[in-house]
Amino acid sequence: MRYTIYGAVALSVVVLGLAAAFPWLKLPLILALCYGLAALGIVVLLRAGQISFGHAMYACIAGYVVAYLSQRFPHLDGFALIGLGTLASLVAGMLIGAFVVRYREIFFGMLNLALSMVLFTLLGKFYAYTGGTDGLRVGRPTLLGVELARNGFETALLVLVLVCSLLVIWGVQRYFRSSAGEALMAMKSNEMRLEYLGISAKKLLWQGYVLSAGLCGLSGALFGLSQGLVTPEMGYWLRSGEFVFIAILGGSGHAVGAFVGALLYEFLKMYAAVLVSGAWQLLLGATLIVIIYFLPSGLTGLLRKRRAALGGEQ
Amino acid sequence: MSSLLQTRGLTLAFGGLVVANGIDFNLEEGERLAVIGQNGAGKTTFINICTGLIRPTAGQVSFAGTDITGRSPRHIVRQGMARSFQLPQLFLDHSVRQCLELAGMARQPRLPFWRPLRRSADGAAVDRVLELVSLAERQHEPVSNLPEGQRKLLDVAMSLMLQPRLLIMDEPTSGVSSEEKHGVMEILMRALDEQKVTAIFVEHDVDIVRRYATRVAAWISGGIAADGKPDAVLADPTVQRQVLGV
Amino acid sequence: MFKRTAMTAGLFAFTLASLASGPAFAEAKPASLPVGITTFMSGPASVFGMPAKEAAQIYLDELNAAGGIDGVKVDPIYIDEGVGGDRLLSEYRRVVQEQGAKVMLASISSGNCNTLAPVAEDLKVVNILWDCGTEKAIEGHQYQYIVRSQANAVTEMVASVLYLLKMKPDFKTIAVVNQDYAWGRDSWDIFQSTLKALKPDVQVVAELFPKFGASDFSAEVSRLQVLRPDVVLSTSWGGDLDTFVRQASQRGLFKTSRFFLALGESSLERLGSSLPDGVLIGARGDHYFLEPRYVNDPKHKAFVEKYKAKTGVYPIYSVYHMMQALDAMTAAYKKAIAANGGQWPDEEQLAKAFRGLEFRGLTSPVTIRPEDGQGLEDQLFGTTTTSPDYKFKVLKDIMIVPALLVTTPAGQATPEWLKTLKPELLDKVSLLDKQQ
Amino acid sequence: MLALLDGVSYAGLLFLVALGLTFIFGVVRILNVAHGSLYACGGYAAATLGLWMGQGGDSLALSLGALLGGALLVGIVLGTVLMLLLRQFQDRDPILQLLVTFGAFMIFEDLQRMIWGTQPYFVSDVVNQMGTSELLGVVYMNYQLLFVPGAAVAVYLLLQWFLRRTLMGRQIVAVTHDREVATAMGINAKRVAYLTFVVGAMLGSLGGALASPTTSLVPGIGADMIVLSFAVVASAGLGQISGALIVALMIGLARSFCVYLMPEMEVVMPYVIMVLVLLMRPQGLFTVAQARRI
Repeated sequence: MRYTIYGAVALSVVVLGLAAAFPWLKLPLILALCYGLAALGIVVLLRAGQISFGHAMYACIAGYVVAYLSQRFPHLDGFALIGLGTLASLVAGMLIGAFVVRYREIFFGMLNLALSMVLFTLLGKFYAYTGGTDGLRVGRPTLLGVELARNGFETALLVLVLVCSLLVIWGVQRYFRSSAGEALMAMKSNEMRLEYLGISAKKLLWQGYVLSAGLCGLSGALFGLSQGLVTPEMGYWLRSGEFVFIAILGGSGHAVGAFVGALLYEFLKMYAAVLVSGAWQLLLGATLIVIIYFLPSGLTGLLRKRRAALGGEQ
Repeated sequence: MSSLLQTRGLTLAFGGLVVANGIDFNLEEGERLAVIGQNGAGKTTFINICTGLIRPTAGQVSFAGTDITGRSPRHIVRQGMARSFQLPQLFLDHSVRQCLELAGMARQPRLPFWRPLRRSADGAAVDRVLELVSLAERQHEPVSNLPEGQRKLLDVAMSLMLQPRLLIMDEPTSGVSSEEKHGVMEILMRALDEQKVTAIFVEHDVDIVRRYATRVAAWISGGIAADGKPDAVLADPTVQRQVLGV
Repeated sequence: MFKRTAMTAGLFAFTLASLASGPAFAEAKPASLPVGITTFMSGPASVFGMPAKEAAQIYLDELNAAGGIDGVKVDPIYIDEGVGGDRLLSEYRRVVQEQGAKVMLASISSGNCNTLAPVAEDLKVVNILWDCGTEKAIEGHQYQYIVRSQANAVTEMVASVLYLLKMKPDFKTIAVVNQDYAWGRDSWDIFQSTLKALKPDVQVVAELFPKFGASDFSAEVSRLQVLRPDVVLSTSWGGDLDTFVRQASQRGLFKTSRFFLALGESSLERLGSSLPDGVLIGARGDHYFLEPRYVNDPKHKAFVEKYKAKTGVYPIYSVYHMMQALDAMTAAYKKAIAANGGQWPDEEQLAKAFRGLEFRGLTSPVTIRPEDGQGLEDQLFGTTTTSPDYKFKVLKDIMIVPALLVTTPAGQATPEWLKTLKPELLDKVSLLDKQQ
Repeated sequence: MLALLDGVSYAGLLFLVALGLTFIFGVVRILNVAHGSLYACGGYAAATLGLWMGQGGDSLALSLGALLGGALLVGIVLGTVLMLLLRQFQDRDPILQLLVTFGAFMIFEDLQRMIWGTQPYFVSDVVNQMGTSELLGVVYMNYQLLFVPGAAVAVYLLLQWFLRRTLMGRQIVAVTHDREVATAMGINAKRVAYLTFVVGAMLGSLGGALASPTTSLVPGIGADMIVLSFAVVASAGLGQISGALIVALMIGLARSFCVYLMPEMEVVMPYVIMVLVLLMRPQGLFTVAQARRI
């Protein structure tokens, strides 16, 4: 709990401080937090020892739902859009989850990958409905009935995303500590034992999967609004890879990790783009390898080690 | 009144190899059955079939009067038949206490995903079991810190948290140094008596069998060669020759 | 925890240090003029992006050597479009808001143009659409700060149809093989509806949209060999076009059908001898290093030589588009300064100066329409033929289509306008050597 | 009917790449994302070598030499590099190992662009030298019609022979089945792993090399190929060599049929196949389902 509060405070101070000092940073910050939300979804699965290379799919679904609705009903409020977008991903997560929880490790990852690629290609193909590879524009909606110019809108969005993130951190961390959450983590270390306690690993994983789908969905909806555009790229497997990257960077020790990871990642990438434009992938790849080598359990791994040293109690 | 655990013509064969050979077997409430036999005699296979890990090729298993043949371990456990493993099956990422708390929560119809585990678990029960297996002072350490002996105890303790009617223990004292063995068995038996749990345990050590079993079954090549009072079975020549190898 | 905050904070400090290094905002004549240029430095489209970047460097070096614009040196900030829409948007805004770029050149990808145009308008920074094709970026919007220094897809496609009908008036069937993305689809829509208006009896026998970056077209080629259409149209470019052309020519498809490659000019040199004679080629403008009217024009000639010397290859259309955009910028500043009584203009005055601006890049002059800022750029077409002087095909039967004839008039909607086209349009154009 | 013929060449390439992937997985238990880069680099290397060994020259042998040479070179060099890298991560969580290869993939993507630039690359002498042949009024390149599928089948048979008949091959098989036992039997698992990795890498880059004469090498071709070969490997069942052959064929044919019947579905096909297969056979088509675990 203590960590959650520290983390939340630090996060909001950093984000708001930066946004205040450098207005143009607003957008990158929004993006970073969106990535954080999605990465947290991956973290949930990581705790169960599973990895998905297709979760960008859920961000994509939410994004397209938002875009479609905002074109169809231009008067729909931003909050409604976000809510509906996330809901769509949740539902998709429930259905797809029902299938994929039967699989483990590589197969789990591959199946998600395949499904996301199907979505990706379909979005690119059915030009008439999805706008093809150019995607769909998302008009700037009202927030709680208030019309906003780009600048005000972005500020509002940033605050909104930040609040979402904080709530999510608190909620997810609480889930991690709950019976179901701990059992999910137990699934990683010993699935057979779970079964021999009379607990269904599939059901646990399904819960986790739906949660992660929802998180990616929320991220996708916010992402779409902040960009004013959704494209199939949102669902490409490399994007899913980025989510995993961030999740590993942050580590699965604590919900806040994903967001710290996301901030690091976003700025890393921004640098790479500014300093060595052309070689940003190289830089990221190298970082990823180094991180895995030195911090296999991510930034929050440091935290964990210390807690272990303090003797188990959390 | 039917017996607690009952198997009829239980058979399992991989290709030519027969590992369970039409086993008929009864276990009554309150017994302490020691299962002895050479490695590969089919002891563990028998347990795996009873607890639903392996589906038998033929025959049936019934527990407390209901047929459980081919049901999943999850289902069988919920009926009240728990087991511990030869190699302790624990949650290495959790602390000792958390393992027991999780085991305790397992009896709930569904796991709450909002209330913290610590608060929703029945702390008193956990404390009691911790006392029984005397792990109280290490309860907050990560499981990975425990030595083999205590891992075995924790493994059993987790099953005890389920408050089973029958507990099947696969070599509870293997991997435990011979001086610890009796200590471990003492603790286990105390716990079992406390909770009035019927028990089956696979064991190689003859004095332990003599000391703690009320009944002994000797396994030879996938079947029960001798079954009865410890002294009788241990004195049986076939058993002497083929199982104890004296 | 604090460890983490410290790390993050440290990183940010680093960020700010490096990012805050843009010049200060100056209302008076600035020390230098930061100009943002988005181009593909990674990804397949860098086929166009990198040459354009080279061109920009050549141009700006010369400009600055000559004292820049009214004594103000231009310093370019290149942005990679290859990083993807979302990051491009952040980068774009960083360059405008942090590094204080006064003019932006964006972009190659039509998708990016659609995303960036409204942003630029909100940021009140002049944005020159320098290479993207889609007419939707401007049509139907009321932009003040968005201008285009070149033609759009409508101009290009309608002109293409005209050339096709000139060179092969009597064809009955046509098949299309385009990349499966916005450009491929949109260009075909325009081409098709133009064709319907000018030659209604043509039958479309196949519409194939292999995925962007496809590596194997054998199935498509086989299908075309079975159908044997009179004409095969493709508006593909880059690796896709090269692959398709080679697989098709290796399998003799060029013998059975007449090919029309609307962006062929950009692949001529790469394809070398794998491209047969008699293929109809478009150039997205009158961009061709042997453009008959300008082949000996000093400015054009000098540049081609300089470019060839620097890069080892001949310039392609994206190079010409870049030069045009930069020339437009320079011209606009000169015009604005004059209008402003010698004073350095502010953003609004600059934006005004672009309207109705007439300027010349390397080839024929371009006019930017006062009403909507759309550029009017003539279109060049030709047919491939072997030449002793070059290791690759060159163009003969060249036709130049004046932009005015084939561009949607300002304020009209393209789909409706296309329906109004009449076959007589064909008589208004003729091959270069048949003129005068 | 004709669709069949178009499918096989594509299937051949796909098979080679997937084969390398599945082969490596079988022994080292790592799903190598960087395999896509191997494919790309193999192609580039072959093309470069081809240009260097006399572009336009009409010696078929020379051109083929260039192809194979490029493939082998890349396979050995990059294979070794990757192996050394992954050794640093032995017995880490497989997920982490997977991510390491992902990192490597990103690095290679850029290196490749730095080395070969962004302009499309190709050398098509081989194809021209091999000429064409006409079937039912449709002209095919002998290269695509005969050579590529031939090469694929040859490699397949060669590999089978190698695994069954040679000592090294048998050792590899042993390790695939049970690393511990194999090591206990005194097989040098490290050496086996290394060899496998190099062979697998070669197969990947060979796929690229064989693709290079008919396709254009542009940045990013690796990314698509890797996902496709994942689809093949997963549908076939990890480590299933013959399975990979069949699935690759299935996908190749499905693709070209789509171009005829429903072009819109072409790109989606491989993934649809994969999803369906996995839903029916969780372990993949050709894996023998194990006894029920829990």
